[in-house]
Amino acid sequence: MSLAYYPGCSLLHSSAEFDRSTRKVLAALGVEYKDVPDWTCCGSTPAHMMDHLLAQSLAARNLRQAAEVGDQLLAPCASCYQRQKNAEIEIHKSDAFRAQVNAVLDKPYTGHVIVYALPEYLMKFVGEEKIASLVKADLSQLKVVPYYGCLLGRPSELTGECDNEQPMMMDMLLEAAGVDVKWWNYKTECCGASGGMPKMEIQRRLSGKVLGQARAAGADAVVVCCPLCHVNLDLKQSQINSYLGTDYEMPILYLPQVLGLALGLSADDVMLGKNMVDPAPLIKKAVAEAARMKAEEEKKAAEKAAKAAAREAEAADAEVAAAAQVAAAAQVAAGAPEDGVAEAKS
Amino acid sequence: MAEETQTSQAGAQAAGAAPSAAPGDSPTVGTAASGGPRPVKIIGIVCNWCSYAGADTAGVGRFRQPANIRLVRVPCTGRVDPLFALKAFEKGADGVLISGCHPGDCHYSEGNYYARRKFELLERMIHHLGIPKERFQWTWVSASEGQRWQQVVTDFVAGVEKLGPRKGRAL
Amino acid sequence: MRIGVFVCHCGTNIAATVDVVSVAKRALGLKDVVHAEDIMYTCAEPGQAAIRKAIEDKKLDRVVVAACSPHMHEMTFRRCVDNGGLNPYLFEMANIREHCSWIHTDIPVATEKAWDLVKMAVAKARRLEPLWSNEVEVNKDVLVIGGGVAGIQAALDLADAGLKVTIVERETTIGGVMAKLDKTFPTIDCSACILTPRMVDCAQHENIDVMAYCEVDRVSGYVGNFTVDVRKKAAMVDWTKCVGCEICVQKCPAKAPDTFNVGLEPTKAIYIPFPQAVPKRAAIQVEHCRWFTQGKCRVCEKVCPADAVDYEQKEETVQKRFGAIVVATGLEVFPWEEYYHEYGSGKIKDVISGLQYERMLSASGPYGGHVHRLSNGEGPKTVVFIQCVGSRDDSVGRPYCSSVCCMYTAKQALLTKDHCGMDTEVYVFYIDIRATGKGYEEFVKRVQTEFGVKYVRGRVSKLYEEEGKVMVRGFDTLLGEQVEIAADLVVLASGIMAANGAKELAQKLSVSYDEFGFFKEGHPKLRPVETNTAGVFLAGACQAPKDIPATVAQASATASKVIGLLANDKLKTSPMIAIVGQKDCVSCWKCIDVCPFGAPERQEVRPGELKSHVIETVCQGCGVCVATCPVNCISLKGFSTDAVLDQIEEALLS
Amino acid sequence: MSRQDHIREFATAALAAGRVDYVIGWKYGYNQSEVVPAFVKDPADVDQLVWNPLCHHNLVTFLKRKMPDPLDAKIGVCVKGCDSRTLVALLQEELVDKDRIYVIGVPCDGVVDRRKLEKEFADEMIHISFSDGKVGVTTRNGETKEFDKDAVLLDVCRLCRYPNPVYADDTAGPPVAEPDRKHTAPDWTDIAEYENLSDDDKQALLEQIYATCIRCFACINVCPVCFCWDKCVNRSRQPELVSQKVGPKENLLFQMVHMFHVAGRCPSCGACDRACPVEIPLYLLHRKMNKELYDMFAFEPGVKLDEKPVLQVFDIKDQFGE
Repeated sequence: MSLAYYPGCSLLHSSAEFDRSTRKVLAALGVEYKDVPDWTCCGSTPAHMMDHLLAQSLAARNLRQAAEVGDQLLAPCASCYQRQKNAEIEIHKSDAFRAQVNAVLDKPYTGHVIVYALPEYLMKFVGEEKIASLVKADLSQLKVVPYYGCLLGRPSELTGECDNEQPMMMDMLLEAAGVDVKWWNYKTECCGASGGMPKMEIQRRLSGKVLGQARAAGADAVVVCCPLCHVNLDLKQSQINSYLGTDYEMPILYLPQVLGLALGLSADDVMLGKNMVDPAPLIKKAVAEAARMKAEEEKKAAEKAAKAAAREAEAADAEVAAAAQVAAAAQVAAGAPEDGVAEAKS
Repeated sequence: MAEETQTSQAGAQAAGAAPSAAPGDSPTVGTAASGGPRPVKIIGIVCNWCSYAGADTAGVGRFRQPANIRLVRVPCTGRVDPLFALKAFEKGADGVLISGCHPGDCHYSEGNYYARRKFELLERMIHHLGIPKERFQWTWVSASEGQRWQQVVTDFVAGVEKLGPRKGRAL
Repeated sequence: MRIGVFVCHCGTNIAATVDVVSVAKRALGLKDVVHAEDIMYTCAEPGQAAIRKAIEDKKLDRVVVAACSPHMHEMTFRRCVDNGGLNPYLFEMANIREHCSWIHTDIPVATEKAWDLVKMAVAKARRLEPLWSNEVEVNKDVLVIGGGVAGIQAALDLADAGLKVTIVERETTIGGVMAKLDKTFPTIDCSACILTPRMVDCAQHENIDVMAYCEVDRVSGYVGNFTVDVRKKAAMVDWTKCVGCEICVQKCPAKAPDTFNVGLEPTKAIYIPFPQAVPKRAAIQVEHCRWFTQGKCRVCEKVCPADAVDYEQKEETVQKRFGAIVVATGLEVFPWEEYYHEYGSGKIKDVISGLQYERMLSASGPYGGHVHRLSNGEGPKTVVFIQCVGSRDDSVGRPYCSSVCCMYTAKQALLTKDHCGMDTEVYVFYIDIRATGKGYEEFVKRVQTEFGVKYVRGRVSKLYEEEGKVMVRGFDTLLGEQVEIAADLVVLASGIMAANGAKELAQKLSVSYDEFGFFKEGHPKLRPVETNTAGVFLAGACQAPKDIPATVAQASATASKVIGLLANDKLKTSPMIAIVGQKDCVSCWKCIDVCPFGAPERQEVRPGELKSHVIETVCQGCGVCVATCPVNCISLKGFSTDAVLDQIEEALLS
Repeated sequence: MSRQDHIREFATAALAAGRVDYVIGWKYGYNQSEVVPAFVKDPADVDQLVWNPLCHHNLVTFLKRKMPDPLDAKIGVCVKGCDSRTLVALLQEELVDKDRIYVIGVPCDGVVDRRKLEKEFADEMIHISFSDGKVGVTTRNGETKEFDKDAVLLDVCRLCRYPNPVYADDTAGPPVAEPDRKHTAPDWTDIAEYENLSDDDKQALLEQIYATCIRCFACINVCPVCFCWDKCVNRSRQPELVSQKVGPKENLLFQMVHMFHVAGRCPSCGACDRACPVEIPLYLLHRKMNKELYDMFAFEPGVKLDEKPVLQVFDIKDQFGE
């Protein structure tokens, strides 16, 4: 089975860094994939609000295209993922519905393509062990909170997450990559989503809360897996600040960007330059800090070793001394009877 | 006459009957009155403390079920002689369902532990005699599992109906 | 043979879906049936009279009643037949209600099935034989499992009636959950003040033996003659010497989790749960004791004035005999941390459970009744209560109502105002208010009006910390809008579960339990304190969530049932047991191998010739031996092989 | 010294020493083409006892029932590997008094299927001889033929896992080579063909087979582990498990009663198959039963003295059903 890759509109432009870093990470992890040939819009938010059948058909067309590559479809964008997953489930459940959809499509979809989000795919087919084993850069001093937003975690029966309220896949992946993941209870709250255009103030408030919670949780950066979350938290951070009078300067990183860095990819590989709030300084700081601490530990270890060695040396000397005494004592003991004999003679 | 041909007939009949009444009753709608192949007859052997009471619970909860099962009450599945099931088939039962307390819950503490060994062997031997799997089942249903009882009965009857009435040649 | 068949309408319960009249008519055509009639309510006096009359007029020697489940009325009709002058075991029931009319809708179909069931019952009736029950001596001692308020109440009632009672409690003190409560609703009287005197009564009552820190290991035997293995856990303290002076507790250097205070503050490795404990004896939590974990310390041993500490102590098992058993194992509080991640999975300091709040409120609690925020010790200005946490929530597998949370939340809301001042903002998020007890509704009203507690109808979707507050985001279904409250303290009305190990105990006692581990009563309405296992009774929350008044009432009810049972010096045993036809016995002893009760024995019928023989008083009538006997020479009275086979055959004839 | 000599030696000794009242072994019938059970009381008759691949009778059959009268009779008995397992099955349940039997174990490398030979000749066989792997047969009209012994073995012997007695007081000669039981599972190929039939074909075949049963009870009377004798439920009218009507269904039920009563105790010695006058392939049932028991419990009947038949015990950890 081979993997079909569905970039979707966002990853082509506004969130190119998401696209690039994902591809690089897949490569680094040795995951082979091909792009879905001649893919179309996933339907995004509007389609399924207008017409269910047409929306599902639109997604189904992509499934059909993906089927030409293989029976797994990876859609990094949370929204693309939701739409296509949604169609996949309904179509695979009911042949009747598949027939309806196929009536709409130019060519019928007969395959059985399973749609995966990035975290889900990595957890299922790469695994924490493998990622951990490939980690090159020490990000133990990078404090982050994973932010799932609305689409990635729920409903759990769709996303395969264990719990709507506490999705864990990003947490686990980041921990596997050696990142310092902070616990918070705001993973799945709303960022304002597309409200950011018509009702700015709502989005500002909601996204602002997310940033506030992240800071309160002791994080220096937020890790996301959804272009829209990224737009709201990153692109609009300055507007949030001006609207709420806050001073957030919280880098918003895509999951594959962090994983990529951990796997030893360069800042350019994961296009850190494209993030609005520049993450580069933070990353540098974290890496440096980690290095420093490592050095310290090694120093400590060395000292310990030295001390231990010294102690052993002493012990050795002591032994020698002891041995000498024993020998002496032996001589004395050996001497004694002789004297005795002497006396006897006399 | 071969199971297959029965299947097709019964299948057709069941399909025809299905929509007409409450799901529970579909099989037995064409009783002797309205001709058609006879509804399947199934013997259920249940222990007094768990499964019989479980069936009561289902009744109290008005959980609709197919009407093809006739229950025989015994104190404990441990009292069930494998021969009961074979005898039922000999006498022309289309299916046999045995149910008792979940392991650990036996009112007599051990009866169902002995029983499940016998039933497992019985089940395998029954299939060996050319009686399809769908026609024999043993399971556990507790006194509080009214809904489970409904499920067990509904599924089992559905399975037997797929095959339709049985023309046993040897047993 | 002269069989009479009585088909019950049960009002419309049966008659609505089964043509009972035709069934009765057809029954007349059956072999041996000399009388058949349909009766409106067979179990009612007129119905029973009709049966007795028919027995007399038609000289019936078998009676078949087609009505409800035998679990419902078999006994009723046995008595009726008996009064009619017929052996009560010459009676058979066809269940055409629970197993027929209630689960089918199509009248012809249901009627046909009912007819089959009647035929089967008649077929079985033909095989019935008169049976006479046996009498066994009754042991008059009672075992009460669990020393909570239910166990205490039951024990005291029984002891006052002159019965010897043993309370087995797995904690080191009796008192149970009620001992942890601060006040009780709706009267706001001190829980300890009303409970502890009764605990003392138990300790001092000449008829009561309190076995604390013990567990029931094995139960064998039957009503009137149970044999129970009780395991005394090792307290590492000789309780015959310990005087409960608590010096060891003060001096012990090792901290240990305090289950009594629901983990609010740690206790010591050697501990006494609370000052009024009964018995007031110290015990060591070995997994936290320095001596047992690190091999040094032994401070408690040094300071103990009674030199009661004994690190070598081993647990021992004692065997006791009882005539009846009362199960009062009580409840466990729902572990919300594992299920409610939206409420912070227990990681938010100022979010606590209702029981923890009780300990916080309690004057004898770890904070001397000082209500404060665990995060910073300040007194809360805004307190939010969330109801139905672990109740009425399918998403956490707890569909049932815990029945006490509405009331204890109201109580705690009131006490909050009382402790922290009337200016404290108190909110309660609820789904419905269930205040059905005496004076309950009035109490809730007072809390809302006099004390100004704000009730918000709706569920809370998220708790998160912000600027040192716990943000409570919920939905007010009455206003139809989202509400967000910045709270200092959030109290979750966590629901009630069956006690840990309830299921295992149920299996030892061979009583049935539901999917949540609550013990199943004999009949939800008619036998609420009995179980289906004769001699085993229920009291309190082990049967279903209950508040204190209901628990105490049920405990006394149970006591009266036990007293009634043990008022007999001898008990009639069920005659439906196995009997060996020794003529055919081939002495293979398989019956002895398989019997769970050791009922069959080798009996020398002739010099050198051994045959199997079933001891009547030991046999419980399960019939395992019957199914095992290769020659079928063991017969189970009332469930003979012929009876079973005839029923099968009858069902298949058509 | 041949195994036959061993047997005679042990028998003589046991009789002379009064250790037994009589020895059950094998001897020639009215000609040398068949072997019948022998009950030797007098040391002088010991020379009747023979051992050769015709000795198919499972002599344990004569021990079942609470020992024949007089109650204190001491009995010597010769057992092959398969026979010894049936004996162990009886001992497991104390159906035979261990102290009152003296067991001569005879390692066995297979018994010939006389029926296979009969089918080769129009005329009746009067003499069968054995020499290194060959079986020589002479008929009344002087016709002689030689066969490879392996070709005419009983099918059960082909699949035998216990050629050496698992229980014996004395053993006649060195053991024969055994299959590696630890690392090889039993071979059930003999019933594979039947198992692969469709449900309908099975029913059809069984109907045809069991139509011929005449309920002579030979299978049951010869069965060494089936000990109810005249109390057998198959004869009983109350309870009437099996109706007295003789038809395929009743006959199969009759056989199933037998099967379930010997379940866990029958090691498939095949005595019933050989006894059946209408040659009903009973192994289809008892071999299947043992296959399933092995699959369920890795259990082989009649191997360990301290074991109980699987259906008379249970293990809480059994994993069947849900």
